[in-house]
Amino acid sequence: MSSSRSERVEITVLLFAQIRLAAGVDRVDLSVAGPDAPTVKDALAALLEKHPEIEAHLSSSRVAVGMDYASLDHPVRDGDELSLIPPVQGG
Amino acid sequence: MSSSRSERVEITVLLFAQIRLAAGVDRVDLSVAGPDAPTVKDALAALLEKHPEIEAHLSSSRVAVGMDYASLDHPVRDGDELSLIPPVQGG
Amino acid sequence: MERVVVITRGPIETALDQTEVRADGRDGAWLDFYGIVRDAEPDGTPLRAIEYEAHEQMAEHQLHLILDRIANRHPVSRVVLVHRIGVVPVGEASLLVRVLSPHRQEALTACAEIIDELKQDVPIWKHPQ
Amino acid sequence: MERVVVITRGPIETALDQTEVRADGRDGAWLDFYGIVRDAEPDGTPLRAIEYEAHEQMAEHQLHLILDRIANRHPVSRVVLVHRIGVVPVGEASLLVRVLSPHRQEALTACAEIIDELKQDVPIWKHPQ
Repeated sequence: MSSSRSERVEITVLLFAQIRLAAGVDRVDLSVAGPDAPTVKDALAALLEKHPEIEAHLSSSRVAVGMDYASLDHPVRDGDELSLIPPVQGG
Repeated sequence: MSSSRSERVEITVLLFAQIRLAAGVDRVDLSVAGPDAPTVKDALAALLEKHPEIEAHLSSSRVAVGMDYASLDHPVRDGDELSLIPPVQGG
Repeated sequence: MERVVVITRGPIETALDQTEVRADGRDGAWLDFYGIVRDAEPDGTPLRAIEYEAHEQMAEHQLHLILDRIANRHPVSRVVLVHRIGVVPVGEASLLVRVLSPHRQEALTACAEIIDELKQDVPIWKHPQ
Repeated sequence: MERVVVITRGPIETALDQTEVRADGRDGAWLDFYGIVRDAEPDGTPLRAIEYEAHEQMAEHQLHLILDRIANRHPVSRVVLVHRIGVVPVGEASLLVRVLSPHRQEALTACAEIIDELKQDVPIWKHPQ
């Protein structure tokens, strides 16, 4: 374990629409660690641990890091603001 | 010739755009006879006889009888108003 | 399909002011297309205006035939079609096509088809100035 | 391509009044698309209004990304994009897409693509009321 590049970052996740309503909050502060440098995937795991009630929404949602959509392997850095984006309905 | 169903009709042809400018008039009264009941084709022949200067425009033009486009074999009847429609450019 | 067809010698806006069109509760799309006189011909020749000549009565009839076909093809609620004729200065509108429909796709498609067919069949001609 | 992107809690018309857009001499097409709140959901449930929730900052950013792509694909001169959020009553507009371009085809195509991509990527959600 001493060779692991694991690190711990503090991030915020913004929740919207049905996910916000299911969780009852619109933002969640998280401390995230990964086996390697932590990624969006690790952030979602930490979020689910704190808010298991949103699990059903995750498969249909995308994640943004800052203002851009990001993939599950996108790194998250200390202070990042993530957003969980369920299917959008603008127009 | 006594068995011919030839008849003679009085019609008006309205001219527009480049055809009107070439002919120098915007309407032509014509007396049209055909070998059979007279048709748009016979009307155009009578028009060309009176205004040979518009011949170059005929191949690209359509004819309307009243307010509807008509084919060359469409009958023309006494009192009909025809229009010679060069390529249109509305919009 | 409700429809208003106007051929006018004044500004399009003046004709529109006399045309009460309102969306009803099922209309989710309102599309206005204005055709505007450009300042040059395709070959670059500068323009001050275009004078539009029309066979007015036939043009109005042909516009109605186009809208008959549109009504058969697309679930559109309302169309307003205004074509200005006479001298139209550069920068002013010669054409308005307004389409109201439940959804956006049919409004956009109907608008495109109305203009395409107008340019095919409606006896109106341009004299560049 | 000039562009104006506005996310507003007031009527679209108020935002437009503050947005000076004029056709320049090369613009032959001016297209306004309004998306209007319908009086019922697709399943027939009557509506009084829709409340739009947004991730405002990200929505604005995503709208700009869409317009970046549009500018690369189509010769369009100007786009105005206004999305209203908060409570929008039935019959009022939640969206305006205004496109000015030299010719009609690119205005119609750009408008359709802007709306399609907006409905794909822009973080705005509906709460029927």
